[in-house]
Amino acid sequence: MRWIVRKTVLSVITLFCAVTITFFLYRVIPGNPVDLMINYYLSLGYSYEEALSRVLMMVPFVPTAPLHEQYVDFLKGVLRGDLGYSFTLAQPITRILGYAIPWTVFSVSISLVISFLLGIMMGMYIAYKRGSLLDKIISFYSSITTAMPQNILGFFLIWSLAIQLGWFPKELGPYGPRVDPSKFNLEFITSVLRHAALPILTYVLTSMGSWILMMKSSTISVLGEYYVTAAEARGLKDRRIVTTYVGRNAVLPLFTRFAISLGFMFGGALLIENLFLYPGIGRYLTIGISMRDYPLVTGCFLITSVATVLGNLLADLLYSRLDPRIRFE
Amino acid sequence: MSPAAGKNRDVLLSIRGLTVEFRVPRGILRAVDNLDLDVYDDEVLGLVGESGCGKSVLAHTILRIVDPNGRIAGGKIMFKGKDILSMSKEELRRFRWKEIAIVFQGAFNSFNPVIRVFEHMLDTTYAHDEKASKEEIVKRSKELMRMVRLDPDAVLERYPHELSGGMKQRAVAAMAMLLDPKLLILDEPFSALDVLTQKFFMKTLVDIRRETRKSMIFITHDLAQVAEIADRVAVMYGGVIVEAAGVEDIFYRPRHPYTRALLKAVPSIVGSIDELKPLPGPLPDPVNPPPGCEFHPRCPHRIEICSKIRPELEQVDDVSLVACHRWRELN
Amino acid sequence: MISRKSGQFKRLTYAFKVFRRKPTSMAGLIIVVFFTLMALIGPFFFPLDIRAYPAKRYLPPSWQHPLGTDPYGRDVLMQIINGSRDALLIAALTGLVTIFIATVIGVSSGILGGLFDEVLMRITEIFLILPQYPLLLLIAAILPAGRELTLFEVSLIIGIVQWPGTARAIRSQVLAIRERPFIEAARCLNLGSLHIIFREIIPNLTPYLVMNFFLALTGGIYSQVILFSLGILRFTSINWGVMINIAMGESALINPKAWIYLFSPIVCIVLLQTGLVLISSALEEVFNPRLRTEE
Amino acid sequence: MSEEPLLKIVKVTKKFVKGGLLSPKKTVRAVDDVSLEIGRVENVALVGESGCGKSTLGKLTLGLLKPDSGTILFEGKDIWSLKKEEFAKFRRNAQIIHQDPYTSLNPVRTIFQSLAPPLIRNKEVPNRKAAYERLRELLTMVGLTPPEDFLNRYPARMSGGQMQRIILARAVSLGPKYIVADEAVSMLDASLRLGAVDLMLELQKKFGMSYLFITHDLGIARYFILKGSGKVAMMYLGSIVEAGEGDSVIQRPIHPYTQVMMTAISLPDPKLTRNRPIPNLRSLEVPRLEQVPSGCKFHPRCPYAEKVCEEKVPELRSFDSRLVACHFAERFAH
Repeated sequence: MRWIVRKTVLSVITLFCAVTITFFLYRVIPGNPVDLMINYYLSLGYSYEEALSRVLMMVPFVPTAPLHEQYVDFLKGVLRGDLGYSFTLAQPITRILGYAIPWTVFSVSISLVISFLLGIMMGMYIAYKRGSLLDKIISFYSSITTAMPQNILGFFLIWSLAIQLGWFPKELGPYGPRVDPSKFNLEFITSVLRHAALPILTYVLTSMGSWILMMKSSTISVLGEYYVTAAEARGLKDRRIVTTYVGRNAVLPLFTRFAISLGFMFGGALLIENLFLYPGIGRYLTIGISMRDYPLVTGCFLITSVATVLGNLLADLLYSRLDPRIRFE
Repeated sequence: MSPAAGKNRDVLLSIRGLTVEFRVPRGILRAVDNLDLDVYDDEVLGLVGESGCGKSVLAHTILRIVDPNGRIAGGKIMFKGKDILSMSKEELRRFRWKEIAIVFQGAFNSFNPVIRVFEHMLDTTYAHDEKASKEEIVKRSKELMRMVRLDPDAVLERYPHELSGGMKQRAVAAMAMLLDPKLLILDEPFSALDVLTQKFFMKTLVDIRRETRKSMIFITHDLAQVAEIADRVAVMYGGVIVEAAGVEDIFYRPRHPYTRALLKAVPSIVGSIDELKPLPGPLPDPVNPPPGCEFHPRCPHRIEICSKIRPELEQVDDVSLVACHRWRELN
Repeated sequence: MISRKSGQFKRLTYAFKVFRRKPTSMAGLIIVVFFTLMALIGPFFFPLDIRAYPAKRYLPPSWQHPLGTDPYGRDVLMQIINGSRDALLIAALTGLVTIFIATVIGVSSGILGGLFDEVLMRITEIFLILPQYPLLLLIAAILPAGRELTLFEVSLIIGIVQWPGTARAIRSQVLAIRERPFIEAARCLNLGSLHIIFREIIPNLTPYLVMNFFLALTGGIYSQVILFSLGILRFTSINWGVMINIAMGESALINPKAWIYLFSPIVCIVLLQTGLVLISSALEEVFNPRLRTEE
Repeated sequence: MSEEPLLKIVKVTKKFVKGGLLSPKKTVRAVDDVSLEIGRVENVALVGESGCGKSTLGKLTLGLLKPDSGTILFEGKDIWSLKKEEFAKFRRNAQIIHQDPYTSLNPVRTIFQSLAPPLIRNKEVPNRKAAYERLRELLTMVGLTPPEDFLNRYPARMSGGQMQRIILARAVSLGPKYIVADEAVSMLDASLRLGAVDLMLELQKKFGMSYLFITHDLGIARYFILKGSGKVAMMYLGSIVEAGEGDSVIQRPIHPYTQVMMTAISLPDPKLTRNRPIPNLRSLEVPRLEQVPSGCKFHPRCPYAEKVCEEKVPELRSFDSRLVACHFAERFAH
């Protein structure tokens, strides 16, 4: 139990740090976004008071107040769920996030589950067949893709599968241009699925590699354990050994990574969402940056941080449920 | 004391010309080199040798457990008239544990950390008998735990990491008897135990042996343990058996120069130390073994032939065998 | 008599042997050397020219323009060659920054131990939990405050974001080495902390640092592609990421004329990353003989 | 004459705390109120099961670990209140030999690179050339000939036995007065072990230092003490339970733990070993170090334990020319 408390405390501290880093970048460093925004309105010919009142609408604190009060107000705002106001999109940040999160969660969670499952299966398989040609090919593929920015494969896939072969819609975005998103009907759903296929494929193909490599090395180290040899010596059936003795132990350390990835997921697949014009968190983060819409940027960053920290906590709890060695400590 | 070990007994396990090789960065390592050995019904065979002599590899090979970089290069292992090395995969699976069980050197690591001790018992029984009843397995497991002086309730429902090293080791030994195998191989089974627990465990083994009439191969580097438990002793050096004889012959009338030298090199808590003498020279390099008799570079009695021809294992009497060109004259 | 160098030399020749024995490792080496040469001497033969030539928009490949031209009529090969300089420079600087921070933190944390170690590791852990690429974007977007970042600043930002994992790995290596008996023996022999750190611990760490340096290089390329291709950073010069960004801005995917322009930098990135990955896995084999597959 | 012992351990305790800021704390008393003396050119064989704290005690005497309480006097001076130069001098005088020869040498340095710096830094020799000459002598002394063959080698290219000799050479290279041999021969093969012990004793004759010979193997401990000189001390769960000159502790044990040990240990003689009684223990389980029993630590297993054993820690007292920590030592003396 103390272990869980410890992890929770660490998570809270991390969140606190994330918020502080954000505030630091947002307000404290010279030439910070809030000053920039004020200067921007001043350059448009507004009076200082008018500029200030406009900025005041966007951020949850008073830029003229002492720094520590701004910080406290910012913290309060974050706790209330008030992340400010986006001037480029003319909407509260929370509403934008509310629109973006489902798209990210939808596309990335499917991708994550597929790539995780494929990854552990292939990783385990090549661990058994290590040294074979198939192992060499898959391992090579895996180590290359982990170093490859995701949009690079995306370009090839769009170019070949969508544009050359026409198997997938050519137009980018979450659904077709003629679909009415306000009606949740079959047409909308099929269009969404068709448009999600390529981003998901890209994500799976690029992120599977690291699962494969992790599972391979994990499996190899488990295969070297005495209890596997002992199970063979006891005449257990291969299937039982592969699942309960090798599989369960090999996949354990990966579960933590999986849960962490669930958290990271809220950051969206930055490059993929931008390439496919997919309106998730990663896309809005980039829009915010290119439009210098800092409330939007901080909002996206914070939600990602929160999710990652929670994902981490979840990972630790999950691990303690799955591994009896931790549970009893 | 042991009866004239091996005499007029049935051979249970018979190894002929066994060779096991490993690929290592430096070349081919021949861990077991054209080895012959018999194990009789109802006997404890002590297999002694220093590290790297191939005794563990031999034990593993009997159950055909060989590292991926290793290979059984030749020979036969006959068990009750059947060659283990030519069994099919499924035959081998059914054979393991049912006929021969093994307690590994790292026995305390033999449990899958994510399942309870009892699940290991279930797994093992079901692998050989799908229709086994759970109550039967519970009953049998409890009985075995008591046999190795463990409290069944405190062990069976626990996860392996909750047990101490000594408890795990004894639980593994109990598991080895689950299917009542004919032959039990114990590979340095005491490595994690303190001296006091060792003593009790050894007595337990002797009791089990007396009750069940099982055969055991007891592998160790410790001559004293062999003296305590074995009926017959096989001494291994450089991948071969150099001498095999009844335990008293080995300790009181050793024939092979290596056996003699080893006995003199091991200090005890009794007796004079004046006769103790270190062996000269290093152990043979298994990748580049010396020609002829493996022991000749360290042997005080070597003559020319020793460096040229490898001595065969010769029958001395009913039970004793020795592989030395000069054993007759040296006695 | 006593040669101090002989050991290092033996290791080098041994490393080369391993490289030569495996064609893939050799291929990696050749790729990386090729791009390094391109970055070092290429620009002298193909000087950078970023003026626009509207008349030459999207020319197909020819003797004069082996890879055609871009939407502004500029030679693509010239851009690739000049772009390699930025790409490799940022990668190299990033690698150095990453390894420097990670080594300082990892080694001091591992050697000093105690509260110092505890605090440093908690900080590292917090950095590890923060989402890496969004953090990278955030810093890259806010820090410049409207001006163009220098190459070194870009490397510094990437390095700051990617050091924690490496630092933690180095620390655990240091802990493992520190516990080895030869360190204890060195203390008994009165060899002093400096000797122990720089003569006993660090030399045992070097292979590990080199391996991590190559991993950091791939990280440096990955991150700069994100930053430039998404147009996060302001830029005036040309590099591969910028080329992708411009191509995407010109909808290069649906314009068959622009395909060569888009795919040229992509192929380069793929090749270079492949080369780096191959080298780091070869190095892993050199330094960790247990991994060597038997042939 | 009552000469000052070389090393005097006075009521030393060392605790290890596991866990930290946020995780549960566990305290292990690895060494618990231990006192021991080692004279000049005298040996102590410290015997105990793994985890009994014998290695920790060894490291405490070398100043590698700092005791939580108690003092360690080397040549009459508390090593933890020495001035910097004095401590450096102490360091030169007290060396260690580890169990595993493979990890006792830096794998990325040649033998010369490992062995020369201590000589130069401690001004035993003026330069590298002189160091080379000195090391040639040392290597010849430990039987590694020709020494030139070994000085430029990396540890990976030597056998365990050869490395152990290098480590012996390194340990004596600064002319120490005291060496802790921490399971120094345990990893060696049975046939090589005696040779290594003989070499250690030979070096003792040449250099005149004292050994703290730490081992779990009673046979080798007895050989060491009988072939050399000195006493045997038995350790159990962080405490010394019995100590005596020569092999008296092994031949005529007084403490119940020592007695039980001596009957439990197997002998390389079938007739002798099979006719010995089975020790009569109350419990088979070795208590965990995190929760050592109250009073006498052996009482939960001791066949003769009485109430006082649970309550009162027995002192290590002089008895019958022996040191014994048992309330009923008189009863067990022969």
